Amino acid sequence: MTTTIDISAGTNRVRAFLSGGRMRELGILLALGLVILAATLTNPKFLFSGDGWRDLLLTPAPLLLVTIGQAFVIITRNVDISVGSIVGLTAYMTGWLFATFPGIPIPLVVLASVLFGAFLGLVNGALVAFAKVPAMVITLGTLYAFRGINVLWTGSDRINPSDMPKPFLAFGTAQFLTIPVLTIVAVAVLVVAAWYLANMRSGRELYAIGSDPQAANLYGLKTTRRVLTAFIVSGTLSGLAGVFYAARYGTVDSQAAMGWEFNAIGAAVIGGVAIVGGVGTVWGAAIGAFLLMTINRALPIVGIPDFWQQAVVGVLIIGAIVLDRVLALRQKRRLIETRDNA
Amino acid sequence: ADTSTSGGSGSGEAASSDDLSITLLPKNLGNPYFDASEIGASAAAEALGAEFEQVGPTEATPDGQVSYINTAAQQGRSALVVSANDPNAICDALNEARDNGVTVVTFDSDTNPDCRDLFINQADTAGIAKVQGDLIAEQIGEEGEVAILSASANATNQNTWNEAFIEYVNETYPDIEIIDTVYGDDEDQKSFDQTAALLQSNPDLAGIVSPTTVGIAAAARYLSDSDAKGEVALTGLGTPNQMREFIEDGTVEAFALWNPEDLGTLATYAAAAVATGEIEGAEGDTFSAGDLGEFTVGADGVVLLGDPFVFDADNIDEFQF
Amino acid sequence: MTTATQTTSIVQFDYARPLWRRVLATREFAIIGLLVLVLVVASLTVQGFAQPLTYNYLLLDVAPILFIALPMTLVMTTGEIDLSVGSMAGLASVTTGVLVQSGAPFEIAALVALAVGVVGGAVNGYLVTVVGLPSLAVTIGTLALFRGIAVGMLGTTAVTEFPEFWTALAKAKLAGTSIPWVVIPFLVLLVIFVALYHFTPFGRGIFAVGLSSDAAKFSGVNVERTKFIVFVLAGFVAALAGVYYTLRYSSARGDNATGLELQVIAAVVLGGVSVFGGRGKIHGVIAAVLLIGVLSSALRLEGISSAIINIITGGLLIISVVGASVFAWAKTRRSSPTPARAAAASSS
Amino acid sequence: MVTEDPARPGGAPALELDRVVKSFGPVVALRSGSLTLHPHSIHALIGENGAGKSTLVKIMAGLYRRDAGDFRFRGESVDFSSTAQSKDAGIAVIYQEPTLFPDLSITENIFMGRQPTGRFGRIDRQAMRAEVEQIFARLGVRLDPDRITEGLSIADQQIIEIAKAISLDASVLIMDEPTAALSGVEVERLFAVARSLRDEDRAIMFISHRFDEVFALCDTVTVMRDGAYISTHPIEETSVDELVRQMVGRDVTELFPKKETTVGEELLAVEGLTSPGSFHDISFRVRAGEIVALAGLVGAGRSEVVRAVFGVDAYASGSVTMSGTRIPSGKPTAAMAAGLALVPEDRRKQGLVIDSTVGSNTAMAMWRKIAAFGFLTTGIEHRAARPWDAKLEVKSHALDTVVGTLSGGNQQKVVLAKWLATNPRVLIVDEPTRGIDVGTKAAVHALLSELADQGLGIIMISSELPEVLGMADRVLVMHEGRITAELDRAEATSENIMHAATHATEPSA
Ligand SMILES: Nc1ncnc2c1ncn2[C@@H]1O[C@H](COP(=O)(O)OP(=O)(O)OP(=O)(O)O)[C@@H](O)[C@H]1O
Ligand SMILES: Nc1ncnc2c1ncn2[C@@H]1O[C@H](COP(=O)(O)OP(=O)(O)OP(=O)(O)O)[C@@H](O)[C@H]1O
Ligand SMILES: [Mg+2]
Ligand SMILES: [Mg+2]
Repeated sequence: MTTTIDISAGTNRVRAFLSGGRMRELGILLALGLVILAATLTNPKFLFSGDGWRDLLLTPAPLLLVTIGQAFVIITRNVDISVGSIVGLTAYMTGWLFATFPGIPIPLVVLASVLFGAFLGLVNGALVAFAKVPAMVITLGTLYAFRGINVLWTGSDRINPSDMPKPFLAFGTAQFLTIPVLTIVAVAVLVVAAWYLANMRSGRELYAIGSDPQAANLYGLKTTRRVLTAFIVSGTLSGLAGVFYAARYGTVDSQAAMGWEFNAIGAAVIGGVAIVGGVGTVWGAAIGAFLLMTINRALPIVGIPDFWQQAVVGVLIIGAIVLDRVLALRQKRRLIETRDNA
Repeated sequence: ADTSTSGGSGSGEAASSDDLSITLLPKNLGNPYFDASEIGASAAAEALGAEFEQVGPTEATPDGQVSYINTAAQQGRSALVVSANDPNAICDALNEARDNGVTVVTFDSDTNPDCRDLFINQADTAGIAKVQGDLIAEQIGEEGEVAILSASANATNQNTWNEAFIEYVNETYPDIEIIDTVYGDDEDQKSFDQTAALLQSNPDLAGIVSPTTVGIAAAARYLSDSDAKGEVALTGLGTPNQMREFIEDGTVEAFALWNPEDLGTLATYAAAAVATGEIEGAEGDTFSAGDLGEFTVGADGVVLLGDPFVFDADNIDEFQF
Repeated sequence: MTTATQTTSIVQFDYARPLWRRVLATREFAIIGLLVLVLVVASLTVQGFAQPLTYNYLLLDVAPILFIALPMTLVMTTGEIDLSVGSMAGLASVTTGVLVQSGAPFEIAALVALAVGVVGGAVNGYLVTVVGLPSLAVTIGTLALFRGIAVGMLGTTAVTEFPEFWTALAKAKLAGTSIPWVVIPFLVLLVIFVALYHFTPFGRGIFAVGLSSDAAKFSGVNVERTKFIVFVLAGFVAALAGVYYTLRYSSARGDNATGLELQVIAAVVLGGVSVFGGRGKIHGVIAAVLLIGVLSSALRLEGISSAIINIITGGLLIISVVGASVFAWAKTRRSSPTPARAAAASSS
Repeated sequence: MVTEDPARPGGAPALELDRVVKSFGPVVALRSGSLTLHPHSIHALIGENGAGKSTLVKIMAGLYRRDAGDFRFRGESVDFSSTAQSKDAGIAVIYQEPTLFPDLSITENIFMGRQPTGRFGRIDRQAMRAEVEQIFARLGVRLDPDRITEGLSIADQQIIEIAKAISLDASVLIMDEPTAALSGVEVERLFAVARSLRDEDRAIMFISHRFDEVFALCDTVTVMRDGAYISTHPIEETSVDELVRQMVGRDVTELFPKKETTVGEELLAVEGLTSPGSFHDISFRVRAGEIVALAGLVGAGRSEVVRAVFGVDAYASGSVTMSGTRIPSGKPTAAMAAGLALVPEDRRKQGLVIDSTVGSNTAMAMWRKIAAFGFLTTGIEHRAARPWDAKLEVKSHALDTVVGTLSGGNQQKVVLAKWLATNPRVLIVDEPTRGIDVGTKAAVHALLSELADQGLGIIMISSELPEVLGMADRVLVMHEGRITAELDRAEATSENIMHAATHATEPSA
């Protein structure tokens, strides 16, 4: 008795996975596979060389973190356009701490920068959640303000690799079983975030709030607190991405991570997170981030001339969302057909 | 002295040296190369007793610069020392400023000759092409594939240098092949990623030449912990402070640069000389640039700083900029 | 005049509030007031501000933003957004440049650039309305695409040779004033957009679509066509701004007008257009563009770094929405107890 | 905790409201609302549109905070500041307008915010699903619990709201017009559940504008008027006439004032309309002066048919013809130009731009017509809107009042005003009197009848059988997307309508 129920529930879940929600993630994953395949066929070094393998996994790591945070925020029907500025500010903070307090323990710096990111997220979240005003306006405001503070603070200074301790920079490229440590950290964050969103009450409430904020209010959900949390998650992960940035690139000036907001939002949307909230997974968003960064790296390899690369990125972004839409429509048609035949 | 109420003083009207006000407008703020220039420029201004200010956009775009040129005109500054993000785009604004009595001196990156009074050239194109060509040829044994990692696609000086470099190498070192030019836009991250892409798409690459301080530093940083370290040579134009670490760990053997501090100093003295009416800016005029000595204005209003200087492990510790 | 009981009677008044309160107690008016205040303070305290040259430079600087803010207001009122306008301006600039370089007369080149703008706007509109994609995502894509084509077409070069007549015209002043000539085409566009947006059935449709596209559809508003048209308008005006940009700087480059989209959106939002759609006033938007322009100009004259200008722009944006929200909250706190107390007193 | 004798009906009250006041800015929604609910009793609350019933409900739910007055729950004074608090205290509420999360599954909707959890706070999906299946079985619902709620009909949404409230297992259940969107079968099931809950000693409150339901279900009834308490009666000691008098303040003479009209020329012809997945081979005609009712169970596809006829949805095959001219598929403007008007079923989402003003909404469908030389101002809109809002007695402070702040019934009047203002030749009304009080309902019926008399063709979708029987000249019955019967006024009885609505008949009929 129990076994039969289990089996049917299992097959149901597999079918739901294949036909419904997960289709989007699969499509994007497939696209990612194709890009890697095309690049590797053109130049085997893309995958089969120490640097190639490492860079393939390592390059997307910071954006991966930012995109996960962005997905949290978008799921609640908000948006955080200030993430690029937060990454820039925390990356500078990381370098500044090392440069100003020589010998400062690395974990302390990481913690401080991540907390600083969380604080910036808190500023966004508090303004959005308590004043009940559109996140787009607030975070556009903080995009300018945080970057301005960054430029003021940095002036024409910059952090050079020599300002930071060797072990910290080594951490930027360190590998464990050939897998970059930064990537391992980012994927660990991803797994925790995905589990939380799927299985915790407060995670599901993020979806509910994004699906219909008024209904969430009627249900008595703690909307303010949840939205605040989403922004803090976004800020925290952007802060961690700032640390990654400093470790990976070694040089930080006042323009670091400029424009990342569009990459993060774009990646989340490509990955199937609905911009109107309530729909999508961090898995999809993460694959979207991976795809975006890998496309960027693969284009020169497959021989697209430098100047045309951005245009190709644009075409691919649009292609991805159009494909997703076409798949969704086909899905819907199939549902209608089955209903008719029933 | 009140220089700001009226911008209407006719061009060519001389300012006496005690109400001299000079604005330095680099390509963008937060660029270590221009920070060094600023040190030289402000020191020169102090020596001249001139009021000095550095302004600039955060991103290296011509439209960003135009606003600051306009502002200088409104304020009625005596002189504007500018490194152009585009030879033409800021021309009209500069001429308008000149009509309002502002002396315009370009340095590092020139505009069309008819929209500035003088251009302070850090090194002539042939000199830069030669020093880079010789350095890379020596490091890779005069044969192999070489790629260029440049700044933005529109940077005047970069493009001229690159053309001259390619020409020089093709003539002098027939076994060296320049296979590609990529652009890092003088952004760390972009230059870094472009280096990675260069290495991957060109498995036989022997060397990279980066005629920009941001580019060479980013490339060095990528090379220093990649498999290509020691395999692929890197040279170009860089600042000692940024490159010190990579010279020490052997990623880079030698690179070149003039002293950007001196460049700023010279540009400021030149601007003051024109603004005070000491010289007209015509070919053959001479003026003094403090400790740097006497300089003569060449054809087209160009003043040449000198030959580029090569930094390597033996001498790098003597320089701090 | 109004008592608590008339909720039970049939519609009595056209307006719940008197005219002066509907006009003055608005967010748009607050922005206009702030603009006047900043102008006065800057004229009195900032050296070099109170001169004709300032207004000339100011208007020349904000012109592209002023232009694009008009259709952006319409796009955002339908509840959509267009992030590709900066790239479209760049693409139009490059198109003009490439054609002029290859020997075409400037007039033809500019017309082709405007046509490119219409086509680009139509691409956005098509993807949003027919394919049914979210505009934020679509225009992040076309932001990259249009910019990419622009950069791809011109590569390392910049086209700088344009007919003297046109480049001079872009900066020419109206006879006897310091007002640049470019305000004339702007005023023409302004009149057209104000009429279209505030005083036509099409404009009402824009608002209705933004507030509830379902209800608009059930009332016979062609939601798809409305959105499509506003995207085309945005593409067209962005291209126009791009051509102007080319002339103003006598330079067609791949990176022209980079980042313009955020400046435009910041101004539009500061001017009181709701990012959720359905709300907006053009006079508020114009005042907001000018406010940011005047502030930047005055602060630059004072030698204050652009970082501070960014911080102030950001702060203004935040205060404008948070302030309105706090104000509304305080108002309900203030007004609510009074009738309630009165009613409570009468019933007990 | 006050414990009382649970078995005694009319014992210690479960919940008491005493002279509660609530106002929104200048609008006083509740002047003096009083109500007492007892365990083991079903209590009706009735009143005209805008009487303040829903406001009272929202105060009990903790959604609004009262300005003055007493609120006692189980004898203790309470002051809920969020719906979570009232839920925890044991009050379950079904709101007048269904509020679901469209992107989440039915199961998640029912349990949102209080999902059963296992280790590490992990949500126990199995437990959730099992409970939903149990409740659905009890309500006789055949919805897939894993389906997302997007695209469900109002009726299905309402059923989910009911399931949600029942699953709370609360001691007080408050239902604000739960039956407005339901048809007979579902209503009967709901009543059965409500009675069994009452027998479990819970206090139940029921709001409805349908007197037959009030008398069939409830034990006591409270009447409200103009935001104030009027009276409370045991149900057996009162009558419809008395209640109506107290509600409206006067007598309502006739609820179905159907005039006999002469049927004129054919206006609308629908031929073989098909949209896969929704409806198949729909053909019917409407003539001038005729009221054609579309009857059927909830979900039979009636709304989808009229949406396709009006052009809001495109259809796959078939044709719609108005007086000989073919109307293209998917073009509401063409339908409007040909003289069609549709009052949709969901007034808040489809009928009105809810954040816009009364005046603008009323004028909306005639914007192009009233524009002067292509220009339109608020003044022109108000001039065009005013007579129609007055004719339909829309109760609103001013024409620039936001329509979303009106009571449900008044909102419905604005939608009717908007479409009548277009002077249509064929008027389609989808559930025109849902959520409308008796007074207005009679007025709407009179209006429809008068319009038919003036030569309009009317298609009326209604889930209320008395309304169908009272108003229609002809009844079309739908079942699962097909027309299963066409009955004349003479042959239409509740029995044969219900039979056709529940059984697929041979295509011959
Ligand atoms: N949020 C609000 N803002 C302003 N006025 C409101 C608000 N909610 C309700 N009202 C007003 O309060 C009054 C009572 O409304 P309520 O919804 O309680 O009526 P109701 O008895 O439920 O009517 P119906 O039977 O039509 O649902 C109405 O005049 C309505 O316009
Ligand atoms: N078998 C089905 N499975 C899932 N959804 C269905 C099914 N049949 C109908 N629906 C949906 O339920 C709704 C029922 O259609 P529709 O609203 O036209 O019915 P109706 O007869 O007008 O009922 P109502 O009284 O609710 O208006 C539609 O939105 C349709 O998408
Ligand atoms: Mg109600
Ligand atoms: Mg229906």
